[in-house]
Amino acid sequence: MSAVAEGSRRTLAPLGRRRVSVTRRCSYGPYVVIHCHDESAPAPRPGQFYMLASAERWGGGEGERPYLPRALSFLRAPAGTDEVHFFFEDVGPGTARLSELEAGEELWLAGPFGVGFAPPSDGGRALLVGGGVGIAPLAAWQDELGLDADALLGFRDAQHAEGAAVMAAAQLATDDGSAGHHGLVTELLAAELDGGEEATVYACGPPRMLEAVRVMCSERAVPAQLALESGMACGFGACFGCVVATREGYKRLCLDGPVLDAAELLTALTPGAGH
Amino acid sequence: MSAVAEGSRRTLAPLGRRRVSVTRRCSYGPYVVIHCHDESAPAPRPGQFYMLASAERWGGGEGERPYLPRALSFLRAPAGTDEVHFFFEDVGPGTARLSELEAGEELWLAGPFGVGFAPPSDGGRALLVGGGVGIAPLAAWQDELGLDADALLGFRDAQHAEGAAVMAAAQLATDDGSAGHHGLVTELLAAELDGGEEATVYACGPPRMLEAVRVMCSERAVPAQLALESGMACGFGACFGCVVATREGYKRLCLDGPVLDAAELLTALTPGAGH
Amino acid sequence: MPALRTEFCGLTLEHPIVNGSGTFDAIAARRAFGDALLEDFPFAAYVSKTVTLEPRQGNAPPRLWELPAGLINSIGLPNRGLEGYLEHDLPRLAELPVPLIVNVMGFTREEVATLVEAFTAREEVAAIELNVSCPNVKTGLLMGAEPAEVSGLLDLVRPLTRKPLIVKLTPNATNPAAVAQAAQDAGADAVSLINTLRGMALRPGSSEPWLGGRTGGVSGAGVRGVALALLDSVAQRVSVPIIAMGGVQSGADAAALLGAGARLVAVGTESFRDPMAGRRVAGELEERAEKGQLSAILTPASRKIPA
Amino acid sequence: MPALRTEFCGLTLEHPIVNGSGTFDAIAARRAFGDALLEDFPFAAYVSKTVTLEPRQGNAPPRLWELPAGLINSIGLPNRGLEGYLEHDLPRLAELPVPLIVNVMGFTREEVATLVEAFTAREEVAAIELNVSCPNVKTGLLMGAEPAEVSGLLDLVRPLTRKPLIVKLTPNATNPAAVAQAAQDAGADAVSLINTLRGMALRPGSSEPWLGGRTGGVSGAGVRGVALALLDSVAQRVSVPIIAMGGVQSGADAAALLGAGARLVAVGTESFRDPMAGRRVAGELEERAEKGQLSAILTPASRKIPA
Ligand SMILES: Cc1cc2nc3c(=O)[nH]c(=O)nc-3n(C[C@H](O)[C@H](O)[C@H](O)COP(=O)(O)OP(=O)(O)OC[C@H]3O[C@@H](n4cnc5c(N)ncnc54)[C@H](O)[C@@H]3O)c2cc1C
Ligand SMILES: Cc1cc2nc3c(=O)[nH]c(=O)nc-3n(C[C@H](O)[C@H](O)[C@H](O)COP(=O)(O)OP(=O)(O)OC[C@H]3O[C@@H](n4cnc5c(N)ncnc54)[C@H](O)[C@@H]3O)c2cc1C
Ligand SMILES: Cc1cc2nc3c(=O)[nH]c(=O)nc-3n(C[C@H](O)[C@H](O)[C@H](O)COP(=O)(O)O)c2cc1C
Ligand SMILES: Cc1cc2nc3c(=O)[nH]c(=O)nc-3n(C[C@H](O)[C@H](O)[C@H](O)COP(=O)(O)O)c2cc1C
Ligand code: FES
Ligand code: FES
Repeated sequence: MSAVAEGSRRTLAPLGRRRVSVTRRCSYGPYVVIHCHDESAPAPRPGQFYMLASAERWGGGEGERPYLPRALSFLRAPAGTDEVHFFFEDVGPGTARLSELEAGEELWLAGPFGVGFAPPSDGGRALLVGGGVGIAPLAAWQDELGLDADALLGFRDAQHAEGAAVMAAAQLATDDGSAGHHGLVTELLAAELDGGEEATVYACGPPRMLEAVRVMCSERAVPAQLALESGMACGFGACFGCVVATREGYKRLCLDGPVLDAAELLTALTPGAGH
Repeated sequence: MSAVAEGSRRTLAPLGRRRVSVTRRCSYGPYVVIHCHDESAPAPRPGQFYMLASAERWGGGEGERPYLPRALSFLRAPAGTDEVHFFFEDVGPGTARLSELEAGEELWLAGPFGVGFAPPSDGGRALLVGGGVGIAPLAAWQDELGLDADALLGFRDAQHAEGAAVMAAAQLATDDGSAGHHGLVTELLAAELDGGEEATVYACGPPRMLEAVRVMCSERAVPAQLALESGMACGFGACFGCVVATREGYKRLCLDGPVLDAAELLTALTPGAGH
Repeated sequence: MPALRTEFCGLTLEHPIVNGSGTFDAIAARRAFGDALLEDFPFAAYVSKTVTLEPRQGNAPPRLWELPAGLINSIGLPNRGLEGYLEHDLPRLAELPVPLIVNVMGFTREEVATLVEAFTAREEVAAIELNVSCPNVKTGLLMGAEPAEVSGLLDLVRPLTRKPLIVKLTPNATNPAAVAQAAQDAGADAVSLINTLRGMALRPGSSEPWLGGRTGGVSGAGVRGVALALLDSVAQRVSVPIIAMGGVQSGADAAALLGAGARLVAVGTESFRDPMAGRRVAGELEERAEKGQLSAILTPASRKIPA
Repeated sequence: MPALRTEFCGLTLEHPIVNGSGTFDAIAARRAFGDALLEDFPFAAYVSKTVTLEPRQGNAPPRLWELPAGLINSIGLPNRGLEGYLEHDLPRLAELPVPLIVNVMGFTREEVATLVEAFTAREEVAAIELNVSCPNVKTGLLMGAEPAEVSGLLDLVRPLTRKPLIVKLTPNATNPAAVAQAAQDAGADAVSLINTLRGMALRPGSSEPWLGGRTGGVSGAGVRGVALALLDSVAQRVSVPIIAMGGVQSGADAAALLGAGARLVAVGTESFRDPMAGRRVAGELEERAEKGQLSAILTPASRKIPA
């Protein structure tokens, strides 16, 4: 099933959407993890994402939404299982509905979509930088790269930092100092980068964090791959709604991303990004 | 609380809608009964109705509906409790959503609205005729009139006839003969009416049944009160959407009905009625 | 709600939330809810349902069709006609604790003139809203879709009254902003928008129209985006105050319309779902004002109230 | 699906479901889904996204705003321009297993003429759809809102091609039926409707527009009632076949549009929610046909197919 195209960064999606069931739901602080049984599961590439909608009552929430499916990176799709896991926070009517789903309830799932991360080109060290729900795509990537892929994760506070439990190992930073380093995760990154070893940076998180990572890596000529967010209606290139500005013009993030080379971007502050 | 206006046929509704919880849900064949805890409960008059919507996820069902609240007669509002009961069948997205509600879940409730039944003017016999979910408003009326209010109830089949259990006592008819009289409830009515005793007929059910009752009573000069249905958006006279044609022109069923004197009508076949 | 007090055409309103014409019958609501309605009236001014010169029964039922997040109505303007309104409705509406805005429609300019004159003579009436979403039977043109139709109408009726005249714009037009401009130029004191969008539904499984009136008007949450676009285009063209409406369900929705240039916001279809929606929306606006979230968009100047 | 086979402007289509222009990028979908897409293509004909003479980047993001049961988009017609389309897109679209309809837009009549001539020369192209939802920069009028604009355009381009010409109507007009009539009179082979309704949204809590293009177009389930009303008015005026769209999500929705006079039905926004929505809607129609539920509305005559 897992036809791999565009190098090893894209697994093709089964045609259309499919109805899958939730097999497990658990939470880590304010974050929710759901496991879905996806029989037609092709093995997705870390960094790819899916479009999700509850099979029942997608709609009728706050402001009479959601209506369109929501984009979520997969957290893990453990080999040998038919499972795919997602990690998210309730930030609006779509994620609120998804976070209500219990084991046995069903979802519409389409994907995997987009292109995932590319391995460090020189075989060098990988530094994973995540902020908040942005740690989701890094988990599978860390699994694949192995534990010497160091992860630096930033959260608002200790409660949010409970989310770090989904990663195999990580250094933490919190805005309020209630867990790990008191300050920004990019401060941890600066320390690592200034440590000297060659590295490729993989980052996902809020726009301001990504922009700080971009600038920091650009100043130090460190290659960086950023998993960006933008509002998406379809996930498979149909609507042209998810574009971000790159040096080569607008690119559809669902098709040419969500992982983009930092060098392609003028800014990671994409207007209207998820949150 | 129970200010009674327009004779004894209307209890005024508390201003606005209120959020109430479901305390019990049970079913009788295809029919669902829910009990709601309605603290501000004024005692409604039999034949009055309420507007209901689930407090969460009213919407996102079949065809991206429901959106507007749904009109339901109350089945019973037992004295000395703060409870009001409803009896309905899943016939579309609104009733489907209502039928999902479990004890502990919440509803928006407005009402009681409209005018209910008037007692037999001559103190004579009351004959209650119900079809399908149309038996709902008759239960409270039978409770009030006492057991000598005979009820004749028609259903599609024995499975639907399980709904008759919500009434204190009744003669049954089913379309397929699987329970009670094999045939139409109006055949039972004809037999009763032709039995000779003076009676007032109270009927609620599908348009064709009501029309047969209307014609039958008109031919025999028997007074009849029909609880009609029509599509309603608001329930309190705001939208002018629920009109039925009467000899005096269109009347808003939510304001001047839902119980109308059969003599006022040219037909009980109201276009676009609930089902 | 002093933080929300708003001036509108010489009226000082407690807050900027009114009802959309034809979406709240205060007389009927009083029958359903009793006098509690008067003690806690949901709107800062009351706009009555369209009155025509002659009585109208309205359209044959069915009159309603539910849409995803919306409603199509083909009510057909049932009303007692001018005389019946003056005799039956006006005295009752005058008992409401808020100013009364009467909405009128005529099928010729002369009919509108008669209505405007009649209401000008009544002090219970604070302002007159002209519903121009109907064809002029003499020209065959939709009155509210053509700038020239609206100018012609106002040329006739403006001189007849010193009461504020509000022109209610239809969205079923190529250029509603040009119509608004024509209304302002011809002396309208305010404009309101949007009336309903033309819509239709079929009886399920058939090719027959569901609605007795064949087509009807779409309202409710689903039209919110359309209403905002029209408001934006009109607010860029006119300086008279605007009453905006279309799909308002919450304080957030009302704040958006105020932010886009409305002086008042009307709640329509949402009152069907929540009879006290007007009060709730005003309350949610007040909460926002208290949190300082409205300050950027709802300044004393924008409400024409000395701070 | 023999029961659904439909004739459209000389093309025989397997079923009456096509896509709305700009709502399904078959080239991108093939990148996401692979060649499985070609084996089970969801539409009976493929309508490509609007092509303009010059390449366009499209509007600045954000480009999307979710509505209750709908969507506002301000995509801004990004495309490679005529040359880029001919070189890059056309060969790939010619690989699709269904006829190709190219949708074009010009900012002057002459631009449209150039586009029509270029596609007339390409046999991969089965028909041309004219997107007239833009202002004519020479007259300043919205091309699709004025009958005279559409006549003028067709007078110029009709003689240039023998390929079927489809005029796509905008709902943002006072009288779309008159525009349809003008299109038919000036030689259009078909009309399609509806394009999106003008809509807008504000950045939450601000009075700034959310969309990079300030305003955008509303589509999705919420516009279904508006689409049906316009279809009804147009079907009463023209005899050319109509491609109807607007909020179609199911076979029931498609059946309603066919019942109201459409020859073909396009699925737009629903493809975003379900990439195979076109196939699903066609399947649901087929089920209806098998149950005899379509016979009243979908006769061989209405599909122009010998029974
Ligand atoms: C490729 C990709 C991968 C992602 N992976 C994850 C993940 O793994 N975990 C995770 O938690 N999140 C992830 N996201 C973000 C997630 O998709 C969004 O948080 C989600 O779509 C929010 O939907 P909502 O309905 O909950 O909130 P919304 O109400 O949609 O709010 C989210 C943001 O959208 C904007 N917004 C508000 N109202 C509207 C409206 N009406 N229309 C349009 N925009 C509006 C605002 O900027 C708001 O802050 C990912 C996004 C992308 C693009
Ligand atoms: C005063 C009154 C009292 C009532 N009491 C009861 C009661 O006690 N128990 C009970 O079960 N029912 C009762 N009803 C009927 C009940 O209100 C309806 O069955 C209910 O509203 C159906 O909603 P729905 O969404 O489930 O079905 P809908 O999909 O709304 O279908 C119901 C009917 O509405 C029509 N319809 C279909 N689609 C639409 C649409 N989009 N817009 C408008 N109409 C449409 C059709 O005729 C359809 O058969 C009562 C009705 C009234 C007026
Ligand atoms: C049932 C109904 C009846 C209406 N009647 C009138 C009317 O009589 N006169 C009028 O000017 N507008 C009428 N309207 C339009 C509303 O005043 C308002 O412009 C429109 O519904 C949009 O607002 P909303 O989306 O909040 O409902 C009516 C709307 C509805 C839904
Ligand atoms: C994101 C998006 C892009 C669109 N782009 C085009 C376009 O390029 N050309 C065009 O003629 N119509 C375009 N449309 C309009 C659709 O073809 C269709 O007319 C409209 O969306 C209504 O159908 P729907 O409700 O099924 O989406 C676009 C619609 C959407 C939602
Ligand atoms: S989300 Fe639709 S093109 Fe990317
Ligand atoms: S339901 Fe609105 S007036 Fe009766």
